[in-house]
Amino acid sequence: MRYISNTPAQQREMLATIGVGSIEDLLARIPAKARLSRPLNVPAAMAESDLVRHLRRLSAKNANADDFACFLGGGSYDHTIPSPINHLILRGEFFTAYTPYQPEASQGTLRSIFEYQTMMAELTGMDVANASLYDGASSVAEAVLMAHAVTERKAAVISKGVNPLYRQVVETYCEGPAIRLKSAPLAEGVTDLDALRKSVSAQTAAVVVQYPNFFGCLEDIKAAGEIAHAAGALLIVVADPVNLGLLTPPGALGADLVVGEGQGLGVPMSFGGPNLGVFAAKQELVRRMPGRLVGATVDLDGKRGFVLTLQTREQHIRREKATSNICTNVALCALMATIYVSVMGKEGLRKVGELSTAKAHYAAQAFAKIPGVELTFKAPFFKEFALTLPKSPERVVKRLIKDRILAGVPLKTLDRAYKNGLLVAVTEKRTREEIDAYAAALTAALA
Amino acid sequence: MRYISNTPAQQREMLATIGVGSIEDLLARIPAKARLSRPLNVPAAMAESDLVRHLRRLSAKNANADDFACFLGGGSYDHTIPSPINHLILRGEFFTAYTPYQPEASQGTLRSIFEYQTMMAELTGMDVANASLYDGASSVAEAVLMAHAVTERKAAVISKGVNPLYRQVVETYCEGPAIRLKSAPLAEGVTDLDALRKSVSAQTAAVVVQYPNFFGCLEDIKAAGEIAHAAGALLIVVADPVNLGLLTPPGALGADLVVGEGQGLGVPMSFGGPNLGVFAAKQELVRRMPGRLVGATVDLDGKRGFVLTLQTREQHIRREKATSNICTNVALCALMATIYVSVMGKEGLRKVGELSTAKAHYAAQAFAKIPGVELTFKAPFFKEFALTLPKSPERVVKRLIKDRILAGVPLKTLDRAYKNGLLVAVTEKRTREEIDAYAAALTAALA
Amino acid sequence: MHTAKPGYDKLIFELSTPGRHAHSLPECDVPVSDPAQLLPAQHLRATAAELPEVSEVDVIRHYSRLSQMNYGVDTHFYPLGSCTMKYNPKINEDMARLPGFLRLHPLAPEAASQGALQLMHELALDLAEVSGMDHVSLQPAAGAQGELAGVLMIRAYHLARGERRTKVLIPDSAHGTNPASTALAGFSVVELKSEANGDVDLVDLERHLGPDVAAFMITQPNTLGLFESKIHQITEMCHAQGVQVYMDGANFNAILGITRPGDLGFDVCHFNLHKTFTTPHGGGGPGSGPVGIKDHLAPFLPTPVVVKDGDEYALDWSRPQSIGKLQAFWGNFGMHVRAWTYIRTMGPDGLRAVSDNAVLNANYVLRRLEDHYDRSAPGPCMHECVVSARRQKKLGITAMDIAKRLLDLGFYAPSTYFPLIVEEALMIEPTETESKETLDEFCDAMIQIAREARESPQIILEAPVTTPVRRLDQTGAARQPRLKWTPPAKA
Amino acid sequence: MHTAKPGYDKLIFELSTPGRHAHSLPECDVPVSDPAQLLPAQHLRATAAELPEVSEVDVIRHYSRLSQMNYGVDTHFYPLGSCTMKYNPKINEDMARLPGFLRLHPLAPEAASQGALQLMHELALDLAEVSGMDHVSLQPAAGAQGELAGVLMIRAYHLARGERRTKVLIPDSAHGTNPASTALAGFSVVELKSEANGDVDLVDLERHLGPDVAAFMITQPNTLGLFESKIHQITEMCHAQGVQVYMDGANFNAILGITRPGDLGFDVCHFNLHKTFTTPHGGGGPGSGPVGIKDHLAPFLPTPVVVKDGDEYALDWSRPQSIGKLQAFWGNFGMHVRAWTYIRTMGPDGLRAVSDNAVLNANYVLRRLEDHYDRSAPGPCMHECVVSARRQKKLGITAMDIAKRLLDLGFYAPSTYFPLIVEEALMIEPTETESKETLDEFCDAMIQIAREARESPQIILEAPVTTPVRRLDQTGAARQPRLKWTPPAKA
Ligand SMILES: Cc1ncc(COP(=O)(O)O)c(C=O)c1O
Ligand SMILES: Cc1ncc(COP(=O)(O)O)c(C=O)c1O
Repeated sequence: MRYISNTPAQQREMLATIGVGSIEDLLARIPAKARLSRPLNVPAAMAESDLVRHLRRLSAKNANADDFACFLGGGSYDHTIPSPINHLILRGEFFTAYTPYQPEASQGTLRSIFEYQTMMAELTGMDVANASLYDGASSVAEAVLMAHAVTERKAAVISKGVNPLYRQVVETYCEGPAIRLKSAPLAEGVTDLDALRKSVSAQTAAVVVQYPNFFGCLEDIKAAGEIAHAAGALLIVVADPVNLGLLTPPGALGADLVVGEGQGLGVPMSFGGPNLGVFAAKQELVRRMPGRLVGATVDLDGKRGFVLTLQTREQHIRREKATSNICTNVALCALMATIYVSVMGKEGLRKVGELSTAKAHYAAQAFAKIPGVELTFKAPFFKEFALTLPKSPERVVKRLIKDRILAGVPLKTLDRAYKNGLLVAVTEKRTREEIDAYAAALTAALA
Repeated sequence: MRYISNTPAQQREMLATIGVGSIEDLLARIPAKARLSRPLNVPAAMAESDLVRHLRRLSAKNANADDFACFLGGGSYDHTIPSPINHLILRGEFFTAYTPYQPEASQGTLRSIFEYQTMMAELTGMDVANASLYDGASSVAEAVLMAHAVTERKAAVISKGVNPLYRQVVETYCEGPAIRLKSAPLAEGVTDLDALRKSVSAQTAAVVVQYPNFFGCLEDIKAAGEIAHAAGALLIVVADPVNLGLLTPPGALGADLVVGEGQGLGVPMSFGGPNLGVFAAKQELVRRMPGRLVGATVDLDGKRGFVLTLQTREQHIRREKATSNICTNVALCALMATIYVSVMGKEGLRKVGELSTAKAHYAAQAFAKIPGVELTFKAPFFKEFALTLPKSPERVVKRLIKDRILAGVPLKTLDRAYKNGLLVAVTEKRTREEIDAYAAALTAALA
Repeated sequence: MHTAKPGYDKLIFELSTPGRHAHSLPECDVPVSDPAQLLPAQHLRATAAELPEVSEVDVIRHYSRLSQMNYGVDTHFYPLGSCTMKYNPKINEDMARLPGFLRLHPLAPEAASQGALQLMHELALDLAEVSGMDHVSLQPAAGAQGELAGVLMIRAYHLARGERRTKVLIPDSAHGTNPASTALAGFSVVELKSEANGDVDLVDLERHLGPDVAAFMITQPNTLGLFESKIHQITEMCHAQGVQVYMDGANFNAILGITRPGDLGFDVCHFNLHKTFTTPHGGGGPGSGPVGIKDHLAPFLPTPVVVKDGDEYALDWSRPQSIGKLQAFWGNFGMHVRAWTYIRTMGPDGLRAVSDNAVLNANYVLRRLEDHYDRSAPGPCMHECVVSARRQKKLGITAMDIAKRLLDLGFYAPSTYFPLIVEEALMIEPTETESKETLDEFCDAMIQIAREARESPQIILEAPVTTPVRRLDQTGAARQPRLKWTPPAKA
Repeated sequence: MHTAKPGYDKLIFELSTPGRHAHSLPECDVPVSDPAQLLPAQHLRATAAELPEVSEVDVIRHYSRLSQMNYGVDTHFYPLGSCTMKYNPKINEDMARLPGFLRLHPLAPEAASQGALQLMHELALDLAEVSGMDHVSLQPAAGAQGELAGVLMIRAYHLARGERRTKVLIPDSAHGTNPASTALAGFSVVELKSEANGDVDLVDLERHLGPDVAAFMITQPNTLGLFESKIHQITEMCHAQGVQVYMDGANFNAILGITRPGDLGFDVCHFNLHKTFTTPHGGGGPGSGPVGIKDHLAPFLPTPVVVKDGDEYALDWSRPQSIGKLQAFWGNFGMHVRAWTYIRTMGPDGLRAVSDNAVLNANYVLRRLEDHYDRSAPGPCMHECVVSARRQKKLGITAMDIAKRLLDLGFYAPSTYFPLIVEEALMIEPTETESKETLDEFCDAMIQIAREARESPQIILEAPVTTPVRRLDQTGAARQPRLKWTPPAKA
């Protein structure tokens, strides 16, 4: 048993010290009828080399973004992951530590989270950010719950421009508190502001919009904020921080809470998880925030140090009155993001945004030229856009796999309104060569 | 410049401090005619993502031992590499340290080398082992040079059972000291002892045999030793420590020096380098050994510590009178081997030998049954054996590549004596399934 | 003998120098590269975000040094009770990094993700077998989300049967997430007093059970590390009143192959793959909290469900009664790969040996410490033991003080002040991966501290002194929170 | 403030417990598995080798802890002169681990190793361009083996021309491997006195040159970090007498894109990829020491030579005049991949910037230190500077003492007592990857030590005190060497 240190001889010694004859004696409190009388029916143990061979084969059945040109988005993106990240997160002192409950022996983790909070606050344009939540979707849900708690109102309006997968999670989280969710329709790919205005009321705790939205279109956040605030509701903006090196920070546009998915910041796609839930707020809301917060303080000698703080918000102290039930978060993904932002830096993160924009627009133009293909919306977009195809997107996607291209996400599966829609994402990693190959393959597939 | 920390502004500051106007001023001592007047003609810089894409493609042109069943040996072997090794050697404190010239700040490296020396001495059955030499071939060469220095004799006899690639390196190293090399012929795959007896003389500094030898056959080391010692020569045994968990240690058979290639101990094949030169000796020869040695000592407080010792043998002190010119060795590969031996342990290393033996003999039997195929030698063999094929081994090898099998090493290229010989190695990693597939493919190829 | 080395005290921002960088990005290879020509002006940042400007060596050295300010399982014994800080196998990491897993997009066509779907399907089956449950959803991101999913399914179940049950019973020994998740699911939490040893008080339970109770949620083994032996009675009592029984599976490391929640009558239980199944904690997460249920709750499983039909694997979205989604995608797949790898590495006997040795190690520690610290309960424990520093408290030494002193002696600390029902609790979970040698060193240290409490309390009260910082001012931190770095200028 | 934490002081053997193991090997899947049935008895070990019996967690924790007893470039400034301890990029490691490179067997058919051969061919061309040489062999395993290869080619060249030249001239400032490699190649070494600044004394050189001299071997820039400005004169003087000129390229980091050995008249030079081209030192190696030569030496190149014909790459073995092989295979390919990656990452401008900044950093350090330590030579230096602790020596503080004190202040030490011609030498090579901030911290520490030498020498003589051990008894270690661990029993 390579993962079990004690040998049979040692086990006997220990039993003798304890004063029992066998491990069975230690299990005496478990009634016979409670005992499993047979070995577990799971596959037999495999040697490491057999296991590696097996999983190499199994994993090879998946279309990975190294061997396929990945134009998939919708909440997970193939952005550059600089080489230092994996080397640093694998350092055991980071990797195998728990939540920093003993701060004196956890300054490494605490400092990196403090850096992370600073970076997220800066990118979103907010005053404070927490130490992470599970993912973008649950962050939006927690934001709605928080708005509900802060405003003591029982309804929320969510734009149809918010990722439909996120909206489903919000619905799940709103079930318990019985928060009524209304959705605001789109016009030309962005939230219909008149409709939004009509849908808010004195019961509205929050208005939720995404920037850029699910279809890649750039919403008018300011206007949405004015509508929300006029009704005494909070404005929750869903945004991906990797885009905020170039785009205007929602904090500058009136957001009260900025939440979203941080996977783009150096976290591998890994079939959708673990991801990185970003959560940032205005200063006055800090004591109502979900999740952990790291604060700066001093030690007995007056030396700078860092601790988990404002823990009275949390479940292990406040229990059923906690601001959230979250305990384990995604600290390691936050560390990846922190290293990512450090490596990319002020200049690099902007450049990531510029390259993505440039390539996405080049691709959109090229694809829109193809007979029968249209851009679904007229609104200005960022790195992602929707195409309307003359035939079933599923068939097209399937066909382009043969050309080692992951063509996009058929919208139908996520939002029935767009029968022939295909959502295409273009990050800075896609090359002109790949985009041109896509255009050619798409032309062929539609011919 | 991500690897260059100073910004142009800082460079200007520094120049000001130095009191010069430009970096050019610092290069004033270089005469104009010595200056390169154009940029270097090397390819333009590549972004990390482009570089990765390029090298993934380039490396995919090689038949790697994950995607191909590797039956290649001849000095490099596809043995199991336990997962902990790579994780541990990548720790920067090991990876980016230099030779431990400041022992107080290098105890990690020094301790691991001390462990390595202990393991190699134990496996080879010798009193002492050094901290590593470049590879198996140069270790054999250094051993011959050392025997020459110790005995003050000018000739050496090398069995034709010693890896021909090693023999070539010995010839290179013996050029300077003008040591005369005789080779002892084989009979039935092992050194012809009568011929060996005849070839030794009062000028013979050393007799060199390999165990198991290049063809996988098990030599009679004791007998070779008696012949060598009778002539006042040293017995140098070339052995691969990964086999010595099961096989009799050469030290127990009369070896004065045991040298060889340690790549099998957890070091990746990496197209043949870096490898691991193992060098072990009898106690009385320690002060004549090449390479670094780590010794145990105590610090000012009497606490155990480790240092480089007996350095007066080495080039940085003894200069042209040094026992060897080696400076940089392969410490990191020695660390891999140390971790490998720790993971495999007493039981595991023996099991590696047992599995390799069993599978090699199963394969030899299966292949020898194929019409026209014969085992080249009758002598007992270990994990490697030579086949004589009815047609050109190169053609057979080429053909089996299509079946994702690396069939073996055509002997002709290394030793002209074996026109139709194919050297086949079978490690514990090869499965019965792979061996059976090989037999089927070989049958087809010869049909 | 050692004296202070200038401790590293930088933040990445403090290494920043204008114009320095570590990134490597390609030149733009399409004609129009200026965003100003592509996007309306109001969408472009007026001023660049104030992010670090550092070189790659700055980054590597900074985070390598920060890491050295941490204790982790790879460097220290980490007996943090209830967290199962066992060794995290390196092969798990290699497997999770196979490009086909690591670089797979969640919305890739099903036909192009068969390997991933198969692995998830197999893991769910294995977890169902381990727990004796009928179905397992891998979607929850951690234990607490597993709890939320479980309680929401219970809620949906009752509603589907036209029953409006508003209360959930939870013992006072429970972990904070239990009441928090339950409240989040819309229930009012009723706290039940446990018996001294953490056992359920059946009389009290009987009194509280009723038509308004939706579920009873307990941790098995309980948070004192004891197996609730009256469990069948409990589940039967509950079921008799239509009450669902939820098992918090955080302590699963105690019962692998020994007993199964499903066989004990539980309707729901969650797993913490980051505890029992060796996925790393990473300084706080990510985790993975699959939830297992009995057939009657199947209609309510989170969507989508990974299904197998013939040799094809697919995501089944058409589940009208589902509680919906918990995460944007399918769960923390990276953790699923690690857990799958671990289960395959161990096999049935290996998994059983895990719990046997976890229990043995905990009892060994308990035996060695019981003369020096107060036991929280009589008899053997399961995979962890809770002792009380009640005795030391009288001498002015708290559980917290003992924890700090342990840091100086080269060990991470046990969980302190949990469970709440044990005064000055020290909750010690050695796990099966630790050797007797390590346990002896730890017990010797604990015994030394008990002695110091009597003979030289000052050294304990001063501790820690070997860590990068000494005890930190928590109150000050909370009074006026400084939650981000601000440049000296602005400060 | 910190006091001693119980320092870790185990060896892996001391963690061993009979019957414990960490390996994971498959069951035998062929009929006959007992070696006794397959091999003659005398070939089987009588008793099992005494190797550690530990678990995987033992291994990980032990070596993680050992690593923490080291300083490395990833954690510390490492100004070890002549060793070019620059930052080793992580992408190099990722590329060297691509299965097609890492898991490639050296004797795989050429058709199945085209990618590896192409990379080697391209690297050799790049190094030839960087050095201005006509051909480069990648086979030498390190600098010293590159020297041996180079000197052997010179020897073969003279012999081929029927000349028996027996001597090689080497300055007294040379690195020890120069004379050692030369002697190994069968030459008698004649040591030339350098001028104070390490320059060649032309008069003395003239006196020694003659028909019995095979080669003149110098380091450029020299080991004092100065560029030998009379280099053309030197190479012409030598060539006039049929003497080959060898350049030790250990200091290549000073001249990338600035000047090229080939253009200076050198016939041979070697590279240290583990210095200039960012392959890791790994605690002592592996390295890689390619050797570059001019056309007239091409017939003597080590076999095999990687050649390109059309689009095919191959190993050319048929070179009758070759000096033969130096390693079993083709060289340290893993290092070749790293160096190739580095060169492609930097490009021509990047490589030039490397040397510009290496020179700038060294001169900055020299300027900041020159008032506190004695310079070894006037004027600017190249990529490294050598200062003397002559002044401090008078106060009883040696270069070694200063080195030890630096360890306490958080820096690795410069090279000491090399070159031999500088009394109490401290050879400082900052490299281009370090920032001004780091250089300032280091210079401040050096200046502090110079002050301490005058005001509080004791603290220097006591140093180091923050390291896992204090100064070690070297003499005792050498008097009766203990070179391996022996079990207490046997001891
Ligand atoms: C008993 C118990 N229940 C629930 C949880 C919450 O699990 P998670 O942190 O994965 O959300 C924990 C975690 O510490 C626990 O110990
Ligand atoms: C000037 C000089 N020459 C030669 C060498 C030897 O190179 P290697 O250690 O790679 O054999 C060194 C290494 O330190 C050196 O500094």
